[in-house]
Amino acid sequence: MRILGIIVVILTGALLIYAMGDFPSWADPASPAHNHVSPRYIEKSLEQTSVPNIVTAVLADYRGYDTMFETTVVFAAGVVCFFLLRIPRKDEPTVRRYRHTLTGMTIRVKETRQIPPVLEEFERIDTLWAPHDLIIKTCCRILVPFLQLFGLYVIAHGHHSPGGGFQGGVILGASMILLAISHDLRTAIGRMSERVHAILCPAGVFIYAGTGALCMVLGLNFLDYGALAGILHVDPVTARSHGILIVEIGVGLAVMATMIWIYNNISSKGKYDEGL
Amino acid sequence: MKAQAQGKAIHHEPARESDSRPVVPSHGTARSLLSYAMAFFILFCLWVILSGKFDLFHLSLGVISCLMVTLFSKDLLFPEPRTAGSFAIWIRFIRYIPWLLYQIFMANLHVLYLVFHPKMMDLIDPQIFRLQSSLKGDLALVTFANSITLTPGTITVYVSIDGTFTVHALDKQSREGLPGEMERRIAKAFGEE
Amino acid sequence: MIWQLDLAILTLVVIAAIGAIAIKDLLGSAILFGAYSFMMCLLWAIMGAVDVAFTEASVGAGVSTVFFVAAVFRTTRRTKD
Amino acid sequence: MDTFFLGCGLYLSFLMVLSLYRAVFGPTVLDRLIGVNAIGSKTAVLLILIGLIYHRVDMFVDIALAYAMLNFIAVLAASRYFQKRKGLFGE
Amino acid sequence: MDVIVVFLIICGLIFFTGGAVGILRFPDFYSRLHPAGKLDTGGALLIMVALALFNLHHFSLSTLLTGFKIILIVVFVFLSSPTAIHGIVDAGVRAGLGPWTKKND
Repeated sequence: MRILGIIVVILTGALLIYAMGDFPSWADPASPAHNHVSPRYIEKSLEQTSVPNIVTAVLADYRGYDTMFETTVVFAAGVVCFFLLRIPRKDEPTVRRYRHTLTGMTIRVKETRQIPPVLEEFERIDTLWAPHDLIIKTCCRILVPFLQLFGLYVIAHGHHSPGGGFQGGVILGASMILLAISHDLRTAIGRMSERVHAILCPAGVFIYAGTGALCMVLGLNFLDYGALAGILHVDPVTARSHGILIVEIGVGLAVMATMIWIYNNISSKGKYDEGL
Repeated sequence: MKAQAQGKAIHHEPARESDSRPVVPSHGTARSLLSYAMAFFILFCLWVILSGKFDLFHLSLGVISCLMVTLFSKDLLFPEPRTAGSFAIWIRFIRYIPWLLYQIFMANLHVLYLVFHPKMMDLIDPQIFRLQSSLKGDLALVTFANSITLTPGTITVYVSIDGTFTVHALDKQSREGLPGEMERRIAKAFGEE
Repeated sequence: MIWQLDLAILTLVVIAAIGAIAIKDLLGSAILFGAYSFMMCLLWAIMGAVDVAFTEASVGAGVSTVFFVAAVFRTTRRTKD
Repeated sequence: MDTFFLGCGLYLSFLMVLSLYRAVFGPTVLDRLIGVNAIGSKTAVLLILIGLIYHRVDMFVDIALAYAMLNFIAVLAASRYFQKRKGLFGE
Repeated sequence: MDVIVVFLIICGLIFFTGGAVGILRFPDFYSRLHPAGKLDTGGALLIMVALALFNLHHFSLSTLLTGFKIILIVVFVFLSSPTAIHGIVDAGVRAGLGPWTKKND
């Protein structure tokens, strides 16, 4: 069976390599991909949208529908994770562990009916014992704000540099994931609760679709940002640039919230109490 | 011996532990405002370096982003408002960096010599040992731990709360160099002499 | 396009991919998949597709490895192969 | 100068092969982690080298910056696994 | 100027070589971390500084800012690399991996 598999793989690979001979060579100006719409994008995108990065202009303006449904797919992934994994009923674990922050000793509290009061010197830790790691906690605590600022920079500068909503959203989500890994999941959820990121995720998609619908209300086609010129008090070309920025912010919000949502659900088995 | 050391640490600890706890609500409004301003200033400097565009539109975007990050996670950057205001620590810490870089360079040469030595197995003698540090603050402890990791043949394995370091050392020479001058310099930089 | 560097990185991509498939341990496989993702990012960057490289760097290197590790953490680590 | 940078890039990718050996054949998973960490630090340098060869450093530097931060998260998550589940020899 | 850049890059490459060879040659997991933690960080520092210097050839505001960004990468590497190494070594200790010493050789 194994040998058969290897033979099939080698045959398919040989077929693919053979078919590669018919490809146009790299950066061939006569290849079909460079002949239909690419020249128009390259020539016109700067004067039509005033966005130097052509990829962003194509992604958010010329191919706006495509990106909108991509965002919807990301949103759907978050929702699917939520419905598959989340256990809404709260069943408390029978054993809780607390750490005395001054000495580092741990205490087990077993089978109590009422939850012990929150004390200053005790912090709750996970059932799977994790050490109080001063280095990782301090370094990640310093790193997280810079990571968040970098994510916002990537979203805001999608016009001039590589990047945009997807990448910036992932970096923003990664900053919260870093907080959840270095401290614990409860700290991260305390900073951004489930309700917040469950609202932010559809809100991002709504910003995208709402901008398109607003353009339609104002008398142009769906996602034709030139219509926003009247509201923003700028000429239509700048309005298209601003419209792209608004859409990117929507994408960034949706992607960030989805990343946090998926991570929280997977790492805590849908219980939202203890994570990785 | 170790329990004794821990007990000693506990006795004089509560006073400093209670004000270096991670998230303590601060009551001094002026201090708190100062730390907000400091966090905003640092983040905005970073934004200017990252952005490189000085027109009004991008700068206002930067102000909005920095305000959002400052409000959302200022207590991560400065958990206790006191440290934000003390410029002396910043200046002394910057003066500590060149010495650290020099030490890192020497450490790299030492490890390089070990790596390419044909009889490397005879030269190295890995061991795990403990050392007691007299540093107090969280940041000072973390700086010391990371400096140990970056300099000659030593890696910090674990730092306990009362300042006991567990260190893995590659050979005898690197074991002897600790704690030594590095701890003194860090204590000086963080004003803990 | 720098063909020498392209060729070298392509070889690395193939090695990393075969390694990620061949390892039985799921956690090691997830870690090697991270290395594969580094190489893919470099490959996109060499081809000049900077935006794709950025997406690969942020999604592939950081977040997807974390997701895999979290999934392995909550399930089992052995493959039944 | 471009030729020199190209040579540096080729040499770095050769060093990556050595690190990849440790990542593929490492006896324990933590050895693989060391190998991947070493590859990650070389990748950030290589990205800037490519940027210098293409004369567009300002674009590639963002990617390298994202890399330096995100590589760290993956390594930290994988090491967190071992602090909680103690089975090292799971292969 | 070019001479300094080439010298620094070659030093950095030697450090990287030491890191890669050290990861292969050392006997156990703990001692492999030493070259991975130190030599890679030092090599990245030297090469990044050299590239930032080379970038300043055509001196202008944008190249200056790009140089600053490269230095920023170095700062982040210096913050994150020891932390990652510490995380790995701590995981090794918790997982119960014994260190290689001379006695049981």
